[in-house]
Amino acid sequence: MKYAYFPGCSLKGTGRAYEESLVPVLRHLGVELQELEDWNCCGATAYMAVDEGKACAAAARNLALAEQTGLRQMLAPCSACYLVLNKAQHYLNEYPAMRQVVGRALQSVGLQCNGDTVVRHPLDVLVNDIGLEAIRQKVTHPLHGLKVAPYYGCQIVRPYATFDDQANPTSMDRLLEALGATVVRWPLKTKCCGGSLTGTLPEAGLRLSYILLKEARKRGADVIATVCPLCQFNLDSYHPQIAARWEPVRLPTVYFSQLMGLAFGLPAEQTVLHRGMVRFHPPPVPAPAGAEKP
Amino acid sequence: MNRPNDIRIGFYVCHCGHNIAAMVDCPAVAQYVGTLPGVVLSRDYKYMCSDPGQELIRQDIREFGLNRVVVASCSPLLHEQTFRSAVEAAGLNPFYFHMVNIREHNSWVHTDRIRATEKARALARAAIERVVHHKPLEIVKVPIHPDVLVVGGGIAGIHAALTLANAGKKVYLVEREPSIGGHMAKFDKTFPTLDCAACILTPKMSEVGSHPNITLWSYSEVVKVDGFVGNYTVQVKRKARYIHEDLCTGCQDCIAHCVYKEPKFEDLFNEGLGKRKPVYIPFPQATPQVVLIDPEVCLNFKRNKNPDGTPIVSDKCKKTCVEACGEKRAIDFTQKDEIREIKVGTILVCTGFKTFDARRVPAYGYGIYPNVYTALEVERLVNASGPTGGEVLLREGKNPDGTPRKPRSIGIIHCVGSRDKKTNLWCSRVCCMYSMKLAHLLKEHTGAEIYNFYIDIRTPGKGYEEFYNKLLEEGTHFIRGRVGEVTDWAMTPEEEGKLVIRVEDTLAGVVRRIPVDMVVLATGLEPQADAPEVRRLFNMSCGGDGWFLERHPKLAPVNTFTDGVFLAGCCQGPKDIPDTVAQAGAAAAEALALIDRGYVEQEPNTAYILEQECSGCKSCLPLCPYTAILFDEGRQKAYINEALCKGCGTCVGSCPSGSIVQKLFEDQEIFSEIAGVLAGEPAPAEPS
Amino acid sequence: MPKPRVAFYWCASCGGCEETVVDLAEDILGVVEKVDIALWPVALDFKYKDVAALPDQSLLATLLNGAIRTSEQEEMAVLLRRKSRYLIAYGACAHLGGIPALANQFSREQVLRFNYEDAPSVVNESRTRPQVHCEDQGRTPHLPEFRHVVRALDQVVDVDFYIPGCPPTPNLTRAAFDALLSGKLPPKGSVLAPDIALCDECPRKASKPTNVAFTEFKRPHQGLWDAGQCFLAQGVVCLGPATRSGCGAACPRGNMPCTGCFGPTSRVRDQGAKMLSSLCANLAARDEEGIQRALAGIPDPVGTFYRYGLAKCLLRRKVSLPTNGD
Amino acid sequence: MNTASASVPRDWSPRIVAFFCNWCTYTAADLAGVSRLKYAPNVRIIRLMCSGRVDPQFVLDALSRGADGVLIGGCHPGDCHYVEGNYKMLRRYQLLKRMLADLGIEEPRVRLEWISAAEGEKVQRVINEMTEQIKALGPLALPQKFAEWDREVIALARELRARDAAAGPCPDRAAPAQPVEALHA
Repeated sequence: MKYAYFPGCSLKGTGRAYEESLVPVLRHLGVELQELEDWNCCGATAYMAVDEGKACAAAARNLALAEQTGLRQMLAPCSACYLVLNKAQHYLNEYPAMRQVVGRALQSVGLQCNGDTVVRHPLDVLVNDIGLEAIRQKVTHPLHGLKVAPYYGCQIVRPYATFDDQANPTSMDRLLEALGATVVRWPLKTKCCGGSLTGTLPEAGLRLSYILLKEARKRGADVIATVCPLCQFNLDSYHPQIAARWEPVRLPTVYFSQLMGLAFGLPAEQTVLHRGMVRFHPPPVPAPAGAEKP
Repeated sequence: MNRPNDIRIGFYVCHCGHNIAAMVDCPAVAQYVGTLPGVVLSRDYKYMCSDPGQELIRQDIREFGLNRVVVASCSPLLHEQTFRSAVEAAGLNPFYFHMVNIREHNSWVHTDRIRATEKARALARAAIERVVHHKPLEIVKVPIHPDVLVVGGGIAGIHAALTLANAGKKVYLVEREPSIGGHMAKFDKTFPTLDCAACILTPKMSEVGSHPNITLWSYSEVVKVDGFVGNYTVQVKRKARYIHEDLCTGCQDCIAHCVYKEPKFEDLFNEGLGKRKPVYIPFPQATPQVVLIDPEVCLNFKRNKNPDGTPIVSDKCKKTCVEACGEKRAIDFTQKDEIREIKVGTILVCTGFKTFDARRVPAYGYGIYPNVYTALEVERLVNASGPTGGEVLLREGKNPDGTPRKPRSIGIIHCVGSRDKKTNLWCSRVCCMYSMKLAHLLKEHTGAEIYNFYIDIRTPGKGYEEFYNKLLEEGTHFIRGRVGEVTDWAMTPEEEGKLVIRVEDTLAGVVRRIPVDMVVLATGLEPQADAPEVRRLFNMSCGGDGWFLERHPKLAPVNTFTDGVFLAGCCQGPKDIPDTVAQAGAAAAEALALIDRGYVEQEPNTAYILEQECSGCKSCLPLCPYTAILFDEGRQKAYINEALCKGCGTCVGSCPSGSIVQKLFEDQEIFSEIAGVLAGEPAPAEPS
Repeated sequence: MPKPRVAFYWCASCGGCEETVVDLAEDILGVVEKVDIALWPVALDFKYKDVAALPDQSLLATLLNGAIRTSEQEEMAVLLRRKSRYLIAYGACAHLGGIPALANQFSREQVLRFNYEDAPSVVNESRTRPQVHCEDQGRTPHLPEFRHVVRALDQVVDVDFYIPGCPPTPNLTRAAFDALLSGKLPPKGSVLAPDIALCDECPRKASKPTNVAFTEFKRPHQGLWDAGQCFLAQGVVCLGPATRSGCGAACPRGNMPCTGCFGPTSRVRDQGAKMLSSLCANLAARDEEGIQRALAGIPDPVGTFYRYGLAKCLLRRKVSLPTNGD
Repeated sequence: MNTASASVPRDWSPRIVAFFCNWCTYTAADLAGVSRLKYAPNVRIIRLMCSGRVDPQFVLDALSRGADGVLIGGCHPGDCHYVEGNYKMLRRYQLLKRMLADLGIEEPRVRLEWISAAEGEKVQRVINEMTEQIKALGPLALPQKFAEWDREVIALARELRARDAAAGPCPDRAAPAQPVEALHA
């Protein structure tokens, strides 16, 4: 299995723990990723609101590069990238006017976009292409006893619910169960993390982060698992501010891929748990069944 | 082209008030047609279908010696018969008439008067060309078998069967489930009168069970339908219930003595809220009062099956049920599914609906939160013969003493799966009323605070609005707004341990969070899952929404496009019990009208083979689905049994030497029609 | 009383029809006894001017074979029409366009280019094409023009009767002469052959089952065929059901399927369309893919269904071809 | 070059002949009317009992008489009022389509559609779509084409008539045979 790979800016910056953990996990599962050469900004959600045409053109350039790889499927782990690339694809296919604008822009740099690359989310690939059974077989250090609150955020299910339910997504739940973890049922799976409001309107944004952390802790979660760099950042980085305003809620938030790495028994430099501001200390994992005897 | 001499055509173009005249220049069409060869008279008239309109035709035939008549008006499916009768009344063979559709196919669908008029001219010209070749034909009368098949034993089927049986007709009532009664048998009370559903339904069910004119086949399905109006041959599969219906007395000793001491298996009649044994009777008033054995769970069957899906008897069980049955010997583990063939003249399809699967709206938490219920579950909960004996007890949560908890606040969410682009667009028509009925019953049973969340309250029925008013007076809360979600996320201590309904109250203009103990989802009505197969079985049509299609939404609401097949109840669309019963009566009356006339007139559009000209190539023989085409080995020629021919014309279109003729649709007639629509100037362009 | 005079003429034809007249064998003597032959270019040396000099309608009949492709053929057709009381289209080409009418799938330019340049057997370095006029030693001979469209005789002049077949059988020819001489003629426009399809006289007819459902089609060269069994029952396209009888089922008797040279019955306007309709309706497949798979056995529907009748197909010709210039 | 399409008359608009089965498509067209759906006035509907009655001759005849397109409407597969007349039409259509392509008729001009009695909206959509497609293709105009093809014959026939007239009346000449133009009328 081979996919084109669009990391986006977050995975090279604040969300590097995502890339550092996801790539080894996928490699471990036999998935090869080919990073686009000379990729650019995905078009970004905020830019989309300012100038749809230009944002689409930026996204389409990446799609055009993906088409050149001939792989037809592209992985976009960051929720924002995933949404924007899908949205651009959708616009290009549905709106001839947009196709024209973008086509001209791409033509000026000698590119063209046919709109036939499928933009995939890692969860989708893991659950539907690789399959839970294959994942289960790779688990050497099951996460027994670990209570995880799966947190999907908004962008991978809204507005396009391509591979999971809009109101009650379950793909990460099933994945975590396959790793041996106990999934905490909670109704805030897709509620807002505060988004960029944590930066622009902290009293509103932080409150939303606080609600998530508090509810997860209340339901006994040891850790929140997320799929989105912004969510991870919001839930992980503002603990002092949240403690100052409301109460301290020390609950770590990690990427699902980091938990997969743990369950697969990958080395610490591939689970990169040290990157968390609220450090997640996994409970001591019992050694694999076969390894118990000296 | 050979053109018979002495053709005298009368042409009439109808204004249909403004319906046609507003978009088609009728006088211009009449004037134009008047110039065509063979036309001796051409008129336009306000309402051709009116008595004076018909009289005009009759007079003209007599006065001008017309021998062909063409009327350009509405669809022939509507008024062809009217005009044929008028023509016949004047002594002309009715098949010297031809009709042109310039309303449904023209004035109602076009917006450019010039082009619509041109089209009307072309269509009229085609009819003029065609009618020249018409021949006098005889209508064939086919006798109608007086027996009736009613499919589905809900309230619609029950009412229709009784109406027919009381009129002296022999009725086969076929029901898929082990008992008749349908959804109504599951209801506690009925709106708006609040009379007990069982009290009004049970007598009708027993009447069906004992009526000498009704053959009741429950646990049976129609598998094949052949034939046509008046003469249907139907195959019914009688599923093995492992009980001889004629020997079982309904004593239920077998149930009491089953090796399973306690009921253990999901009781579907109670929506899974109760349990039953492998040998069971669906509910106390079941009709027929006959038990059945579920081979999926009965110990006497191995769990594995024969390749054809039939269960394998292992004889591993002690068979205490057989002992209990004793001399009656009603239990028979060797029973097999059985196909029975019956002949009927008319068929009533009353196959009902299914309720919307609330899991399809995950935001409302059905299947996630135990205390979210569907309305049908609540019907069983409040029912005295239901799984809790009529006590409303929550699935989750106990009192301090360990007994199940009663809800103290209940939210009823309307329009679940209805009026929603994501699920079904239609209004299910009964949910507002049954929600209010349940609100009343729940309040009565629990004294809880009841909140209704609605988009609109729809109460268009006798006594319905009054019922709504009564509910308002009872203090039930009504909050106008589509519920966003049901969640167990508590934001405040009061919300702890409750289900929170988040809704935009569109009257107050605020988003509200209402914590409740119990949520009831007013699930909508949907076509049965196998409606597409059933539709095919009976050669009916479905609308885009999946409900069976009536022949005309207003004027033929219980007819289908297949003669002799009628519809009643929710299989045609959501409706309440009064409407269902009314429709069932109407369907029964339509069937009776056919039966008592005794015959159907068949359109004389059958095909015949030109005996001299047939080369005996046998190409047509495999084409006929009714095996109406036969081969005369002696003369080495094919011939058509016109009694079996249904007049599709497929053999005619396929005869390689042109030696089959379809009456009313002869090659020459159709070629003339083609020539007619294309003669004259090409259509004018649209104004640009 | 002088003997009635008849003419035989050929246009775009292979000469087979002329052979048929000879095939009358000794019966030809009976014919010659009763009529004088006024024109028969293939056998006797008459000139155009001889015919032109005849009074109009002075010939009892002309049997004209061959399709009409050149201006010369048109001119002869017009001339013979005028000189004859009965003009008879003789043979499939005059009747329906025949094999030459298959050229109606191609433009004049395509035909000329292939025949004078592209055909593998042609050596024509200067790419010479036939000309209508050319200067030659001070003279300007006029040659017939090659038309864009191949026509049946009745698409050029009014025709009284048709004798079908490729070629017509001696029996039909003899019967036609008998009718002409006795004056017992059917209505104008009749085809002088039975108005019933070929199966009627096919010796294999009884072998056809009543439930044929085609799953594939084979062409005659793709198998060895049971000489006793209906070709259609063996999956071979046989146009017998859509073709007039009168030949005595000569081809099926020779273990070849009927290819339709006698044309349709009087009740059919388009022989090919009708045969297509019948064959397809009797396919077994119900899904598009299965249908297409079965129909792959008919790679050239035009050539199959209009082998002799493209000129008389309701569309007459490949409609997208040019007719002006080339 | 194809002159008929090279010079599209300014006031040209397609003429489409439709063969609709009585039970599904004709009824759907009635439904479109009852629902007051608006669609292009280019289609002339001829009612047959079943799409199985549609003889390919009808299609060719319509085209040869000046139709720019032919639309055949029947019940959906499995829904035929006569069990499977529609399958018979589907089979014919598959080969007819191929043959028409060989004869130079563009594919969109002859179309088979399954339209159930409930699909008034589909009648509207299909007719509008087909009208647009044929507008884009231009006129088929076979009668005009036939006339154009026959110009070469008619010109010669006229010339011959003129020559005969110049030669003076022939005493034996009976009434002139049917003029060649009449053959092509």
